[in-house]
Amino acid sequence: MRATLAGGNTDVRVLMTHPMETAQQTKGAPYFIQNITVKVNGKPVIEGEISQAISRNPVFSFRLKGGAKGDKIEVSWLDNKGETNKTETAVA
Amino acid sequence: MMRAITCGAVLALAAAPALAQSQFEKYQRMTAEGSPVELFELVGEDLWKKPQGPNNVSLEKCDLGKGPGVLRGAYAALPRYFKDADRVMDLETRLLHCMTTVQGRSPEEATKRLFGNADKPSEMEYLSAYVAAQSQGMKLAPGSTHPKEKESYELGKALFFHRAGAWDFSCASCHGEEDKRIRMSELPVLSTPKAARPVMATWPAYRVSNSQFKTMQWRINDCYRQMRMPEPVFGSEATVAMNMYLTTTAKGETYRGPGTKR
Amino acid sequence: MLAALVVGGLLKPVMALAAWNKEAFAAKSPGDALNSLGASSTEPSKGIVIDAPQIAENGAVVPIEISSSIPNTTAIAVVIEKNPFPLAARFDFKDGALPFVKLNAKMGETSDVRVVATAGGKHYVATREIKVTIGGCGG
Amino acid sequence: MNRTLLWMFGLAGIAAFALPAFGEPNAREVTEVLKRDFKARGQATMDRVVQDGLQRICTETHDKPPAEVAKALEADQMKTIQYPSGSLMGDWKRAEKMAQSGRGAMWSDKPGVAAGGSCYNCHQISPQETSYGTIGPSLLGFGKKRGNGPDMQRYVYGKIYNAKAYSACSQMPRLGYSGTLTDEQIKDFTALLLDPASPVNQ
Repeated sequence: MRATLAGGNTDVRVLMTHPMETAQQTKGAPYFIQNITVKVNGKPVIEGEISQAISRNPVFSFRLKGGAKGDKIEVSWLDNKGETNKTETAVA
Repeated sequence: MMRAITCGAVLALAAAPALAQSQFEKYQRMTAEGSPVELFELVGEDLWKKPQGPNNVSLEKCDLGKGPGVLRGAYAALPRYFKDADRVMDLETRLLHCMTTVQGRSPEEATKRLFGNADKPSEMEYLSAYVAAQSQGMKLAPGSTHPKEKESYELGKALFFHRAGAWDFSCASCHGEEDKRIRMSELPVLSTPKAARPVMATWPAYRVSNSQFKTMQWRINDCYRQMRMPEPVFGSEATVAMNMYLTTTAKGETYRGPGTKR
Repeated sequence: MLAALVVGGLLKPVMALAAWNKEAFAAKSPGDALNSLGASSTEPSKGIVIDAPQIAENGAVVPIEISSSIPNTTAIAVVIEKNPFPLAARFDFKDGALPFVKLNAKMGETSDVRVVATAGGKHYVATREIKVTIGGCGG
Repeated sequence: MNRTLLWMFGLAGIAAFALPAFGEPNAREVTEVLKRDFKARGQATMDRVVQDGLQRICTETHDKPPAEVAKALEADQMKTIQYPSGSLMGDWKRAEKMAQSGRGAMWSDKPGVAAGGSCYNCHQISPQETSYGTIGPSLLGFGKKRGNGPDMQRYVYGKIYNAKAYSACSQMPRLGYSGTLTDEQIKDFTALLLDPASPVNQ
């Protein structure tokens, strides 16, 4: 994940490792991330729900209002098998 | 080709070719911006530093041409002649050499899984991503002075135009004429610096069409598959020579990979 | 409420995340998906910008960048009309986030992409066609 | 194929053509490298690295053999074309589907499974398929422009069977001669180009 100050805001780019398999690919048992949460210094600012139509190894970019060097950005995700993962970084 | 056909869809494309091309460029740019290529670099770094094999040492003892463990600019100076092996090597060939010599791994074990898949990339793919990234901003300058380097270049050039196989193809069958495409994909004339430069400056690369990180050895291997030829042996002189010819044709270009491809 | 449950240890933090609109994501038509999101009536808006290539060389990865300049935009939904399950994603933007997202989506075929932005309880819409073609063997 | 003839031209060719820069290995030396550095896999067996005379001459002349050599090669290739008895026009509907497929003759293809024609990789054919390649000429309106009489049918069938009979160093594979396509498939492709009902001719 990268979080950088740009034009007074914070640009966040996050990579997730996940196969994001559709029902077609798996013949009925899709396997994909369903929920994404972006937090700044512990406070949730974006809640996302996504489907199997998001590409494998998802990459998302978000934009946060303002921000300062050192702010702690955390992105966590949860897939439809209940597995979770998260990544953290400080704004550069 | 087949994969693209099975996963590609169709197409009420009334767009003029010029528009189509500018939109493909936009597609390339936007997919590159959203590429997970960094993930591969990060795992590659871990593997580079991980002690492995009977000798339980990491590849940090591996000399890629700039001295043991020196990565900055190493990829941009490959392929080149290595005295210890008395042959020309490209990145993957050299990594394999280090796995067997430095780490003491058996050739069978080290070559067991050279090409990965979307679910499980190979060690070689991760390592290539990491090592190549350490040459960003450096000019491509493959070896060109040792007689074996010259010989490798000449062999690669001859291979490029060599017609064989069930369908009589040479590399030039597809990459020999300006402004041609296969389906909607533009074909670079790789014997010209103009076309070879941007291509060689961005391999190895992440392929969005199958979500896989691909090495140059794979690229050459898969071209020969589609040329209806038998399979080139990984790291063989023929494959290194092809890489040497293409990289030499692209020499002077600033390396900006690992790239992201369609 | 949920926070209280988490603090009280009744739910693991993971479960607190797990709101996922099954009905909307299982819908097989764009209309049904938007109904399930409570966005059956929408009004076209130029305040929604969808940036994407007009032609994608590969349907497995289609980059789409979306932003809304409609004041107080709190949510964005992305609907790929011709996909078997059209709703691809939706995002709630709370205080501290701008209504902006860039993502890579799969598209089975050439299709309109419909983006619905929610602001002040109303729903606004913009669409853009993305053509999906077949590429060659190389790269 | 008349190998003697080809070898003779090949040998004469090497001496006569302005050829390789110092150090570049010749076709025979490259073949030795391929024998050493390639290995058989699936249906892609090692006999494929051995060039026939045509491949060798095309390699050594960078696909531009002198006119008289080209003529002799073409005449030689013409003898390989085997026309089936009866009509040469098959079913264009089957052909349209096969024209889309790039499968066949690769080590990754199951032996025995029918190959596609890879046609759209290089040619524009039916107007509704807009993802087409441009290595070969557009075939849109082919039959409409040229008619579909017996001579034209023989030409199209022959061209697909062995493109080198008409242009010695053509980049088009010898789809019948190499055993990639069956007679039935080639007849279907002939109909795709020539049948008045085919989308190609609308």
